[in-house]
Amino acid sequence: MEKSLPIPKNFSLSLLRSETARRLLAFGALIILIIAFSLLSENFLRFNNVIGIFIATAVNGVLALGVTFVIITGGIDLSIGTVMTFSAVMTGMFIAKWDMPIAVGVMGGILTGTLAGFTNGVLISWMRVPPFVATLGMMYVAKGLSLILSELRPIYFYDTPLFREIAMGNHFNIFGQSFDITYRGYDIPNAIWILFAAAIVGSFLLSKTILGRYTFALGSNAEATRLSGVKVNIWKTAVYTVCGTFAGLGGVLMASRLNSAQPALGQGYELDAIAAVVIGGTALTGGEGTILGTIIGAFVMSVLANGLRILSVPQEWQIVVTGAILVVVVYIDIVRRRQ
Amino acid sequence: MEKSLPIPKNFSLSLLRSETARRLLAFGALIILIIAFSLLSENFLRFNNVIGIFIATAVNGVLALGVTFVIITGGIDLSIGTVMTFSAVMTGMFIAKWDMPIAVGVMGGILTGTLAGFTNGVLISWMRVPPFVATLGMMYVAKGLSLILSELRPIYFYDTPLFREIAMGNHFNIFGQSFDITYRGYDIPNAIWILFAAAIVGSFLLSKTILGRYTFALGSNAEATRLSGVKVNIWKTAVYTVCGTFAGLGGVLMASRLNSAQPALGQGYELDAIAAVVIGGTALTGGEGTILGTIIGAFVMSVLANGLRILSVPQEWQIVVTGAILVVVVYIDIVRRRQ
Amino acid sequence: MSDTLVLMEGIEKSFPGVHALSQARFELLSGEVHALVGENGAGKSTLMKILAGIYSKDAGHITFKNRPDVHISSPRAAQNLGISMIHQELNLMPHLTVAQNIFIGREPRRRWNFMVDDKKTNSMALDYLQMLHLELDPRIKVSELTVAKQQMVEIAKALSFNSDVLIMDEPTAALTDTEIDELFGIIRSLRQKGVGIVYISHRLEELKKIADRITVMRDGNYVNTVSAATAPIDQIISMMVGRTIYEAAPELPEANTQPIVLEVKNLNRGRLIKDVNFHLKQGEIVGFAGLMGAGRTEVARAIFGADPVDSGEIYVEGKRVHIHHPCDAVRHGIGYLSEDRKRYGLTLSMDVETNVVLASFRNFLGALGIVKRDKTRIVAQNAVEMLSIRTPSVQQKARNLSGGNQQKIVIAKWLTADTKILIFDEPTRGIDVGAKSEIYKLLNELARQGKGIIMISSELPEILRMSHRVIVMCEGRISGELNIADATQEKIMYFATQRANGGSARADVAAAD
Amino acid sequence: AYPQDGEEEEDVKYCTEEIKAELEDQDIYIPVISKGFQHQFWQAVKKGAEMAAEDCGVEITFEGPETEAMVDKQLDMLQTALDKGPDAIVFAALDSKAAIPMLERAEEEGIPVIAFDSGVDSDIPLATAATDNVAAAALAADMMAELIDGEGEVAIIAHDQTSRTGIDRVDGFTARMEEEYPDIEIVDTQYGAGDQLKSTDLAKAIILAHPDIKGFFGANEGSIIGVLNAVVELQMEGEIVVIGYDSGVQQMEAIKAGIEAGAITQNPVGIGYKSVEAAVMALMGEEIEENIDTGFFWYDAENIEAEEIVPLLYE
Ligand SMILES: Nc1ncnc2c1ncn2[C@@H]1O[C@H](COP(=O)(O)OP(=O)(O)OP(=O)(O)O)[C@@H](O)[C@H]1O
Ligand SMILES: Nc1ncnc2c1ncn2[C@@H]1O[C@H](COP(=O)(O)OP(=O)(O)OP(=O)(O)O)[C@@H](O)[C@H]1O
Ligand SMILES: [Mg+2]
Ligand SMILES: [Mg+2]
Repeated sequence: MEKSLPIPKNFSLSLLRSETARRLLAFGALIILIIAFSLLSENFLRFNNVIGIFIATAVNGVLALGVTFVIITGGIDLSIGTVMTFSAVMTGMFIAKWDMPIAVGVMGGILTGTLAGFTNGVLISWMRVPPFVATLGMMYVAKGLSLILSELRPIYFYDTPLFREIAMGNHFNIFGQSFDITYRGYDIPNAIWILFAAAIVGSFLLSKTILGRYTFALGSNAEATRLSGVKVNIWKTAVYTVCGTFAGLGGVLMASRLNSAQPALGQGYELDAIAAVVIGGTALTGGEGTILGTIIGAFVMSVLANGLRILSVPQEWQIVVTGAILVVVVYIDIVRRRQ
Repeated sequence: MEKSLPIPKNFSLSLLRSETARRLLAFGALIILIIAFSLLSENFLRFNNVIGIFIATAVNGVLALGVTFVIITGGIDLSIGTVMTFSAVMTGMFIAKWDMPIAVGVMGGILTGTLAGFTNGVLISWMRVPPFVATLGMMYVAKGLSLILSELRPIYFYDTPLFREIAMGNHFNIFGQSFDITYRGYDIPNAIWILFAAAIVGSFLLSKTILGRYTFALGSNAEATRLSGVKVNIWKTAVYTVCGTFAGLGGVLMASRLNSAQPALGQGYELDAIAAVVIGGTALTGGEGTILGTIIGAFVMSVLANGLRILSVPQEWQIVVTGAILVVVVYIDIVRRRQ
Repeated sequence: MSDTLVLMEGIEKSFPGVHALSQARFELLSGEVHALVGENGAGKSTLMKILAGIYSKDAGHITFKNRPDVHISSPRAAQNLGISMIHQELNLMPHLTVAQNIFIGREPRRRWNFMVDDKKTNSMALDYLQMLHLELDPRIKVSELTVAKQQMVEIAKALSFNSDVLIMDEPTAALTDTEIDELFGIIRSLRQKGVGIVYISHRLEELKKIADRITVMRDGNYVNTVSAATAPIDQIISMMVGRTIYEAAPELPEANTQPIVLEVKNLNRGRLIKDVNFHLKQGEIVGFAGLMGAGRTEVARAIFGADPVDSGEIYVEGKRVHIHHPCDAVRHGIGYLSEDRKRYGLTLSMDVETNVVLASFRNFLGALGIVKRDKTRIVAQNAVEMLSIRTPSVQQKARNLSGGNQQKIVIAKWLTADTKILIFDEPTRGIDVGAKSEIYKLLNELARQGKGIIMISSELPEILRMSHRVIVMCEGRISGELNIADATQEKIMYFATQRANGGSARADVAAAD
Repeated sequence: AYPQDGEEEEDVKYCTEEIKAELEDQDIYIPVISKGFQHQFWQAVKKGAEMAAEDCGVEITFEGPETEAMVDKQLDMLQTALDKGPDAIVFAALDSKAAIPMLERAEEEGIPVIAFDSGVDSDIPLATAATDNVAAAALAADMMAELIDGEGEVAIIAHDQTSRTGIDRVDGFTARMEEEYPDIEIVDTQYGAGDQLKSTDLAKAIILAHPDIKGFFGANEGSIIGVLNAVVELQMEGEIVVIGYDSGVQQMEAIKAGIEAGAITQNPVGIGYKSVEAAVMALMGEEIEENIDTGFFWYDAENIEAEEIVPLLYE
């Protein structure tokens, strides 16, 4: 058997091609939107606006990253919006109310998300509560707890000006110099770098690690995975924990950006994040998905929102257009994939 | 083999028993809540409050009825909240703006829901857009259209006082006399009868008709159903259409109760409805569910909300309690079912 | 050499409404192939699932390698003990690659024990695939494979555990003879190494070839263990069923002069179906033979409207029909019994009754689309009786029935739909001898009633026994057609290996025989 | 009538025909970022803003987030507005502190900012056109006390427990009651998100839980409609003193019908008008008043048709 692998190179290449093509769809949508908006408004591509789009993507992008994992397992997490808020509030509690160092507050905030995600995971895997229900419950609980802890008022970070720098400073800036001159010293805020760093971590987790492998396996056939001796409960819990952790990071970013923890915000953000994941080509039935797609999906969402605003499209029409584009992109994706 | 059917009667009986038991769980939760609240507040069981609970259940109950069908097929409908609003607005357009007779307006409103549901169905079955995405898109589109059509203003039904009677009158009242004396002539409003009539129609559709059989079959194994020569696309579309129709009815009830069509309201109602369905023992994985369970689930939700309000529990705690109860009821249901 | 590996005694297991095992017993020595046989629902799979840690037993003892009362709490625990199982139903992750499937749960790892080493996974997988002489790229996704190839992947996966105990629950159900031979070669070499192999199969003729001992189960009870070499098949069968069964000598079907009911012309679908032409007469059984992936299923699905075709014409009773959807096929009187009943045949969470009438609800409708429940119940009960489907009642969920009984439900569905053309895709896969002969009887009876039957089967004896005519496929083409009088296993194999690129060595061997 | 803050000033519009002509040539663009867009109150503000835009010959856009919780979405809107290179910005901050960096950017780019509805904790806005919600709610408390003779149980339905207006109105009402009217007890305060249906069920539960309740305050339009529905559904018209906020057809009808005792109205049209006008004045280099108090007013069945009230109400 000399030709034991008859089509090895070709095959993986053609696989790659189809994968890339699929990603290209969301990417194509993004490019089309960008071109269209640039043509329709000269303000769209202004440096400040581009940065604005990036910042607007940061939180939603981070949430979407986390929920990508959950969706690949075939689950759903409706709690990420309010868990994000809960994490922001906890960060506020640590830093502003209990006067802890910023680092402790940030860790505390992220870990709050981790804990909420872990709870979701336990409910879903050991107690077999369906993901939709468990996370819907968590959505309410996290929302209520945020309000209770914050005593219904925003928590401000005025005593710790450094906190705002986490998202809005530009200490990691590498291109600093070149932009400084042209763009009135307006640099690239950390939030953007954090988003990309989170995406790289997410991508690494998903494609290189055992966690990622089991994420796909669970989504593809959880029972077969279990019968293969994988401790599915533990890994499923891990996946929701990862998702919660990303939501925690999102909360810190949100708090830092607003320089305050806003306890009432958050509900509805899960839908934006899920929409980003879906636009990015991840199937809600589980088993497949990519981080790159999710990031592109998140950008599609924020470019759309920004562009329609730049064009001063009436808000009620913005809502209609967003809904329609969501369906159209997913539909085209499906048609492409079927071919 | 004489005993080829060893335990036929018994078995179906024990099945029935377990089904009843399952329903009894949500029912048990309801009873417990009612007893607890009655003990904690004498006002809880006052006739007016009970009627208040029923009325508060009407809209959510009707929405939940519709989405029960969808959930049994293994799908989801996130658009029912805003489709309800859209239907209310259309009713307003027909009656208040275009001066059509009330009957036409009511039909128009309900048919608006039907049409939206039909659109969802077509997107989902023929165009293969996943239900979550298709109905999320519809959620936005219906919301935007409501705002556009109403020009962001409530539409009032002041010129047609009869319209309000649809939900709040008591023309079908059968117990009228007996209550008139004691309760200041406060009768049972039509909304309650309409809810029960809708439940009976829903129950009939689900358990007696071919639509119901296929609803379950689709949720159990859509591909096997297709390969049995069933036109699954048509039936799936029919299911979403039914769901939309119920949402349309919900819109009419809401408009009638508020005597106005409020274009900004509606988002979030879908989650309450889905929660009611789930508390009622219908599995989100599809293939099983009952109308009775849904109705009980809807009552659990509104009794909980009402009781906590009666007790003046702070609202942030109400949110936490609602979330926790949702998870607990579903969890107990799961434990029971596993046994 | 022959140490006792496993001893299971007094095993009890109940499911709701079913006492699946009572005082079941099983013994496995190292270096033996121990066949486990019994009718559908006898409890074979259940017993082995207990050994593999999937179900927990209600009572009884398991002695493993002289350790009494071992507790096998999970599949992982079983694996750690050295017990692995190939399941009757495919248990693969379709979105993962072949290699990822084989090593799921045991991925070679890199840094921090947290990163997976895909290169190593692929090369190790390739080793096992080559051991099975399987030409498969380990990087291909399992969803792109045929059922047969998926089954081979399952086997490769089970082998990769290097277990002391290997349970094979109907491993050959989806395989054709060549693959079965490969598999037997592997089983023999494992036996040499001292591995104990549990072999569950309904193909009793295989047992003589491969098994050392045979344990027979009936209705959840242990019946007897006999030596494969000495026990006659008849005796095994009578132990299985506890009665003598219908086993008429294969009646040589007479030539059919009835009118044509189905004619397929120039059917094409990509590279899966190439220019397929054939016809089917009333009262005729046409056997479709071929190796795995020959395209028989594709043809059946295409005729049935389950998949779109590129071109082709279909005539039913001389009239051109257009079939775009299975419902068109059903309307024109064509029924299709798929090869994967769980995925394509049954609504598992629904009751037997619904499954039986699923294809013919329109015959039971009253006003307003109300389903006449009393009628459907009677029809379902009749079907259950006629096919002797073992179920507590027609209200039992299909999920809770054994594989063979599930298959019978699917057959009942098409009988209820009363179609004049029936396509049976592997109708006896995973069905015990008793039920098998009942189904053969049924097929003959249906043919006598004038139905046209296409029977796709990978079991050549079955093809030879049942068909009036045999059509052989290879790589999406019809490579040969034989009248039953001329048909032999060798000739069928010859056509089945007529690859477009000049045939194959194996075909030459087959032809030379 | 109960005029507040005393004097009835004569409204002099800044934009004359000449100014309009002058500005029209300059293609002035002023984005108005509000706290919301779906509610009638914001629609009335928008109307006022559009009137001013019309009078002054400038172009405006009006947008706001869907709920008053969406602080970040509002910042995104503000950022986009700044990127459009506007001539001035009119802004109602959901969270005044969170918005400061954006306002600093506006200052840096030399874009004048006018605040409305509620102030910004910053000296960047050149002027603020707002209602003192605390004082307005206190007036509602005074009226309530008067109408129930200074004693008894009252309850509040408000729209939002975290938004500025929600907090201010509840606090204003509650504080005044506590300070001035010891015999009045606020038995419950609940929040219905401005959702008429939810507010109805809330109000109903409260009335039933407190059978002796004498008064009810609804702190925005959606809330008061809920209270009115509850009273009507319980057939307790006239038995409970209902006091509302803002206007809208339903509320005005209820006041005329005597179901609602009266309501506080702000001057939303005025707020919209004045703030855009102030932005224009800033562009023209005029001196502008820092605090443009558009005032609030009590109206009831008596003065609802009055000349000075009618323009403040929206349908
Ligand atoms: N999960 C389950 N729930 C309820 N009943 C079950 C379950 N699994 C198996 N059974 C029942 O237990 C009995 C034994 O089934 P099992 O699958 O072990 O049979 P089998 O001998 O493997 O049959 P086959 O040859 O058809 O595969 C059958 O009556 C079956 O219906
Ligand atoms: N999803 C798929 N993607 C790509 N190729 C496929 C797919 N399914 C089947 N094939 C290919 O189509 C051909 C025909 O497969 P088919 O299942 O029809 O064969 P068959 O004769 O029915 O074999 P079997 O005995 O395994 O049922 C094979 O070459 C197979 O590899
Ligand atoms: Mg079995
Ligand atoms: Mg096949």
